[in-house]
Amino acid sequence: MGHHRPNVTAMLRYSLKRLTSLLISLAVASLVIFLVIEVAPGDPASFMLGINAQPDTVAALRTELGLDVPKWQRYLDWVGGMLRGDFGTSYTYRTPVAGMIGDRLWVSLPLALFALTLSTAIAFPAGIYAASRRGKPGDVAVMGATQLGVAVPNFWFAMMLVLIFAINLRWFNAGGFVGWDAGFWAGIRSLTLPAISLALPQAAILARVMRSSLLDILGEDFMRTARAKGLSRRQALWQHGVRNALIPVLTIIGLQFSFLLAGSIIIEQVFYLPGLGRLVFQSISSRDLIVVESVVMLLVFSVILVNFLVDLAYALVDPRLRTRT
Amino acid sequence: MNRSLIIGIALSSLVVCAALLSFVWTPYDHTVMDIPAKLQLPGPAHWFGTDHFGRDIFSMIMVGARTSIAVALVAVGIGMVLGVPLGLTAAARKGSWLDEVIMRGNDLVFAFPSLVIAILITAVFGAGAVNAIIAIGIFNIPVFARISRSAALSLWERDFILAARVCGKSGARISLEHILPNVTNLLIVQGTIQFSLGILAEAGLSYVGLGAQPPTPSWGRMLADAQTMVSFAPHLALIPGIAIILTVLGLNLMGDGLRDYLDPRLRISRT
Amino acid sequence: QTDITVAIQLEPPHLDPTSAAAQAIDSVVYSNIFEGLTRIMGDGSVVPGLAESWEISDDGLVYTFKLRDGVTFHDGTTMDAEDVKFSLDRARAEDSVNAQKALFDAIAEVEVVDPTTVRVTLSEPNGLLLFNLAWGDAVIVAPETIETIKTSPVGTGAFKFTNWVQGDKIEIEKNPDYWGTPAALDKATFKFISDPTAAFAAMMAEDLDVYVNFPAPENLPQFEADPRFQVLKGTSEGETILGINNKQPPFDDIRVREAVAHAIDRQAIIDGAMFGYGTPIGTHFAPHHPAYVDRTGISAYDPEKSRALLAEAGFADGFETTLHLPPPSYARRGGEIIASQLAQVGITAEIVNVEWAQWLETVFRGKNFGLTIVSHTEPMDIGIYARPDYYFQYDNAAFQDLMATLNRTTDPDERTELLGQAQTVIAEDYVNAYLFQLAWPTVAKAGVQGLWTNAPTAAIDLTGVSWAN
Amino acid sequence: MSLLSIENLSLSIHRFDILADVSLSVAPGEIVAVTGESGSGKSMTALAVMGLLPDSASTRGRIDLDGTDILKTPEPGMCAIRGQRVGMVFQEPMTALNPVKTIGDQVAETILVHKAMTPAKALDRAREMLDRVGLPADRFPLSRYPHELSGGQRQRVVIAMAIALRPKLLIADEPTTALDVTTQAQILDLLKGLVADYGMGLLMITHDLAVVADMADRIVVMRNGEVVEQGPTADLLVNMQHPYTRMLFAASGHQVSLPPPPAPVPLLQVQNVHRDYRLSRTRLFGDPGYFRAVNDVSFTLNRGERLGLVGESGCGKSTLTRAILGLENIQHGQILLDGQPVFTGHKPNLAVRRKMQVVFQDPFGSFNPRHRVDRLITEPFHLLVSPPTGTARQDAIAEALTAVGLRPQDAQKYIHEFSGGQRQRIAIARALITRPDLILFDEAVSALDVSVRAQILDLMAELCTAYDLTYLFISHDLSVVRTVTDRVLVMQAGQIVEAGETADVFTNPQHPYTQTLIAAAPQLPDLEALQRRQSHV
Ligand SMILES: Nc1ncnc2c1ncn2[C@@H]1O[C@H](COP(=O)(O)OP(=O)(O)OP(=O)(O)O)[C@@H](O)[C@H]1O
Ligand SMILES: Nc1ncnc2c1ncn2[C@@H]1O[C@H](COP(=O)(O)OP(=O)(O)OP(=O)(O)O)[C@@H](O)[C@H]1O
Ligand SMILES: [Mg+2]
Ligand SMILES: [Mg+2]
Ligand code: NI
Repeated sequence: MGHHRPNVTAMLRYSLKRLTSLLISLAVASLVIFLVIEVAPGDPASFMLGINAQPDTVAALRTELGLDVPKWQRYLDWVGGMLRGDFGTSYTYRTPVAGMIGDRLWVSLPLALFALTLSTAIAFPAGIYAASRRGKPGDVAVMGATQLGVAVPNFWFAMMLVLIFAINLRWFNAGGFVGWDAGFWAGIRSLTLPAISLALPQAAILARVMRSSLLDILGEDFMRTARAKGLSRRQALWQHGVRNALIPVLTIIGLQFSFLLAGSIIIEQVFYLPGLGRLVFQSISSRDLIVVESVVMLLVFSVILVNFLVDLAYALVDPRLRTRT
Repeated sequence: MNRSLIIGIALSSLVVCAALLSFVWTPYDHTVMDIPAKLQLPGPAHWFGTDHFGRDIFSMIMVGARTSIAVALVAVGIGMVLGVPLGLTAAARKGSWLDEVIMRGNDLVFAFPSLVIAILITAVFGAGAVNAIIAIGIFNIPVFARISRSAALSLWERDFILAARVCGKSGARISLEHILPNVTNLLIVQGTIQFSLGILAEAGLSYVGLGAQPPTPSWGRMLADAQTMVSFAPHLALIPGIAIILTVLGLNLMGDGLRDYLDPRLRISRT
Repeated sequence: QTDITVAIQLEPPHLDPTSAAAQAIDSVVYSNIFEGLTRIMGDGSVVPGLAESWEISDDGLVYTFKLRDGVTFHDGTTMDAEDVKFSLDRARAEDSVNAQKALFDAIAEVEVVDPTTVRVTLSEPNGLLLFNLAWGDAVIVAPETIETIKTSPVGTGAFKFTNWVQGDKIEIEKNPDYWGTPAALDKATFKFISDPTAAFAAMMAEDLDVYVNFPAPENLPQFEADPRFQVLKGTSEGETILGINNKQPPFDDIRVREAVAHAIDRQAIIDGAMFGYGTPIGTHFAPHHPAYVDRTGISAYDPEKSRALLAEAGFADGFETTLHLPPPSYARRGGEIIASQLAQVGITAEIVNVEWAQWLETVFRGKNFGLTIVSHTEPMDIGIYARPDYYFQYDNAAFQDLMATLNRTTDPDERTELLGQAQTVIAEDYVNAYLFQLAWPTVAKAGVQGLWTNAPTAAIDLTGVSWAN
Repeated sequence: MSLLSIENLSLSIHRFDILADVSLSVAPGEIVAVTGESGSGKSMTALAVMGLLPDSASTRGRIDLDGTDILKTPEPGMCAIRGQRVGMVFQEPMTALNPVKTIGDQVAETILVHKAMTPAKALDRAREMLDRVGLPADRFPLSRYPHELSGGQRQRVVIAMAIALRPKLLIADEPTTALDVTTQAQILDLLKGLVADYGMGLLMITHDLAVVADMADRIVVMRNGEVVEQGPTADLLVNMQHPYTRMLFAASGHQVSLPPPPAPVPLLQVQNVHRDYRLSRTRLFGDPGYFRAVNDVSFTLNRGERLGLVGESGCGKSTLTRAILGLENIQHGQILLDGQPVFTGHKPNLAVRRKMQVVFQDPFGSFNPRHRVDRLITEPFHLLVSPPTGTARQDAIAEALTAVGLRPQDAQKYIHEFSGGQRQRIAIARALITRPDLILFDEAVSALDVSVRAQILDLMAELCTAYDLTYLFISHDLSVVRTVTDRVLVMQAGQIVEAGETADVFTNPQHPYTQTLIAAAPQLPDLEALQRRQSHV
């Protein structure tokens, strides 16, 4: 071997390669989204004007909204606009889509992060604990709980949380978002139940992955080496096991992100949170095509981006990937 | 046989039996409404009580099992039938443009959260069980493609595949003859897991109104209907919820059990 | 307490009542922010608004409005005849995007006589003109602020728009320079909560003061039983009907339509879908209207008769059709019940749940449906039966003549008589199956007073609302 | 006074007896080698000393390490002993290191975990140890990750870790089995040097008798969990008492005699072959670059000739095999079998393929576990225009199985029902069934125990007589190549550096690489000479 380039360039090269495929994916995704949504029946203009509107009024509105230009041109305008950071103007709201998405992001993003943090905060210790007690009552209990957690539909869990903590105990709001203006903690409070209902099923999956990947690692030769050095089981587990076990867990976190988004769309529905998920539902029912397209694009982008970041994170966790070309 | 497998099979077959039985018998006709008898608590007349239209919940749960199973099963079928050949092809042509195209296509589909796929499909074709199946099915394709590709790739490294190539067999033939049989265990296990995820997904889609349409009962829609009534009739939400949990639990236990049961490492140590 | 938080189901797409059909716009802005020449009161009566008074020529073709003096828009500019002309001309212009452009069809010309006088000339007499001008779609807007009306509306009302947090709330505050009786409240916030569970919980948690048109009737008994709350059981202008495609076989046969009507048990629907809230109707007319005639007897629940009629029409074994259901729960729940009731007489109605946009496209515009459920919330809209191209495609020349006469008639008694006839004609033709008048339940904290009980329009008029101490 | 003494150690796992009454001892500065065939319990003995037995193991007897009874010491006590008083080196250097930690950290960890020094001092000591095992600071900074090292280098790191605290006892379990001969020689020298320098006791486990004879002061021979014989090396070699010991040594030096090759008629011609592997792109649109695994290789294999190919791991032997088999395209040159090119694009030319078969190294991975033996060995029939069916097929199967020493009834079994040696016989049966002109053996006996290996070598010799085999025998094991080939090629880094008659090359290597290779290969002592000398004394 004679190729020990500095890690930075290797990292960069690795990122660049992933970045190209990311861009291609995004381009294809935008085309798919646009085509599907344009094919969907329903016209924003007639939706806005309701059942008493006259045909010429609808036509006038279509012109005003710019809906009568050819589809391919609308597509190019849309994509071109997005590249410049301009997502266009909502048909129904008549405000810039970017602004609407921005507002919603302030709900969806904190929710996703909150849920992700919560689920990792629960899953990691639980998984590590179970792995270190393999086969003992502690392990059996944790695994039983995760088995149950995986089986619980998050929206049902959300309903139960609402029933118990919002309706009966009145500790939390049953839904809605107070807005960050109301203060950080008030905002967190209104995201707590949604985040819990998203996080727990997620945590169950992660805990299982954490445990099994740790168990795999425990069987590795280097764990035996570590023990031969005089590390106790616990020391070996923490100092050599956890970081190695993180690699498959990261993959799962990346893959699960798409589930998390799908889940949060439903959960936003349950808790009536003004997030991106609701925006999709709302704009699809009002045929606010450009909003639907942009939000779906954003969701897809975020999944692709997260997986990209996960790939980069691998390289941080696993030095082998930094030099692998 | 291990404990997970036994419990899993027991739970799953309970659900399957209920679904099958519903074709010939349910305590009540699940479509008949008896509005004066609405919102009854579980009791001797109606074992699981009645819903807001006075329908018998026990019967609806039985028929709902049918919907859940049908949707999830067909969706897994779609995922397998399309995903596995794609994955095997990609593995057989590893590194080629075909592999690249298949895998990038997979990533692309994967980038669409299942619910978004469902929303897009229903926006075009309308809500319904068939479209829910398609949405979940599409989501399953990359799952199976990925898992079969990675399993196949490690098999392609094995000497017995090299031996088959030495014997002049084509990639397609090797995939069919040598790769496929050796990934079936994995596919069965993954299939069980996807099946349980399918049941959850179906419930989620029905809950937001994108799944099976009335009068076909669906556990997810029962939950959606129950949502405003949990405060005074919690059984409406509890019963379908528990049905979903037990089914998914059963399938997951079965999947785990099967994995242990079919794991070649464990089997070799037994022989 | 001088502020109030009012929740409604839907968030308005924007705040220009003159360029969209969304009821939510009227809910927020009508009479609070924007006013018209005339205005509708909580009891449905039409009273002077920005027009202090008016004169009608004897032939009923010329209306001369005398505007109130000293009315200013929230930006401080005065409201004068030019603004009125601008508003009306804008609404009826060629490229107008007014959702209710038909309201202005009769108007031939609008002239400014002097700053406080406007003359409106009609091409033919119209008995409903004053009522039409009271609609939210006919409010007076200022030309200078028309560009930004959708996001920061400037009107003449007792409240000024202050803030809109999209996805969450709109805030308005008292207009100190209001020309009329100033509002009792200093500040009002509109919240948008369409999810019934969230609505229930938010109300119970007392985060809201008022919820207008509460979405889940099943929860109302809990509020009624709670001394902290009052429930106003109002009715809306929404005639909820089972729309029938009169041109699509077999519904082109009146016997089939009659069979459908007799197959339906209205009370079961009201109990099952609306938990008892709603008034059965037998024709397309609001029961609280003075001209209402009860025609429910014509289509009483009688499955036997229904089956007989079907047999007579050649459908002894029933037939299959579609039932398109838009999102509101009256439609979705009602549809399930109706499908099951129709099944009892042998009609298989396949439920197709659709979004509003799809409903407009397939049902309303495409007329590609058998049955549908929808609540017609526009007030006094029996006139739609005179439009043969309307989605249920009822084409009856006699009825159309009747409506033409009605439009020209300005005498109240005569109008009542004509309306009565019209109601009977459509009931006897079984154009649609008439289900119930949609309830308009409002849940409020016990101390809130001055709310409208009924909803002659979708407006939530807060000008008269105050807290009892 | 001994450092380690194991007395009557018995061990069972889940009621399976693994060890029975094992007794042995190691004195300070002494090298004790434990040998015996696979599964005889060598590793278990070592793990018992480390106190790292599986949880389900139950033990009887006594293990005394420098006055401490290991079997009675509780876990925390053992943690203090491991690494401090006894170090251990394992077989697989590729996996024995944590891939995500630097080698410096890993070596220092041994010191830190015993709180023997401050972190800074520990790193200094780690540096010192790495220097000592031959990883100098300029080329191997502490910040290296394991994946940046070769196998031999990693094994040095593992050794550095084991000796960081100068333990009194070092246990090495097959420390060189996974390494090249040249590297093996270096590691063995290193271990010997450490024993001498530090006065450690070394308990070394190996199945390679040549290594044993070369290194050990004392030898312990194990079989089925029992010690069958032990004694000082010289004594034991001369007076082997137990038949098993004798068999083991006999099998290790097993020689076969091949029938003389016929007159040279070229069968396989390899001419100036290059095989390049494409590397991943370094820049987005740049030239990806290539790695040349086979570099300008030419040779001719005559009909009836047995040709050997030796070279250390990674030199390109398997790559060349795949190219000859026509499985991969080559970038330059040509490979002709009977005058026909072996690679014909995507669609294999069956007419050429029919003339070749191959036997692979791993007896476990060479067969589809889901097929029965009959189906497995008849797979080459795919190459035939009209494969035999019915009884003809049965007969062919029976004949092939009989030829390799199995019974025709075995055709109905699955592969997991056979031992490693039997599997390799089945692999040969598969290669023989179509009577190919050429068979390639890619490390065909490397994974087998010495005794089994001896049987397979015998089988090959027999088949040469019976079927006039022509083969290319690829191996890194010089002693094996020496006995089953007529001619040999020596490969280094993709190039053939030397070719010639096997006997000539081994006795009189020309190329320096060949010379090091042969010098590094451990030699079994000439037992007869030893015995003669002993009896003369
Ligand atoms: N974890 C375990 N559980 C049960 N049996 C085991 C376990 N590990 C090893 N064995 C059995 O113990 C016996 C001795 O194994 P050991 O690893 O000591 O053999 P070895 O002499 O080191 O062989 P090799 O040369 O192949 O390394 C074998 O029969 C093996 O199958
Ligand atoms: N697919 C591949 N892509 C890139 N490089 C490869 C590939 N396969 C093998 N190599 C490299 O080619 C060289 C020769 O490999 P080959 O497998 O032929 O070695 P070998 O002599 O058979 O070694 P061993 O004795 O370990 O089997 C090695 O350096 C290896 O890393
Ligand atoms: Mg061993
Ligand atoms: Mg090789
Ligand atoms: Ni290098």
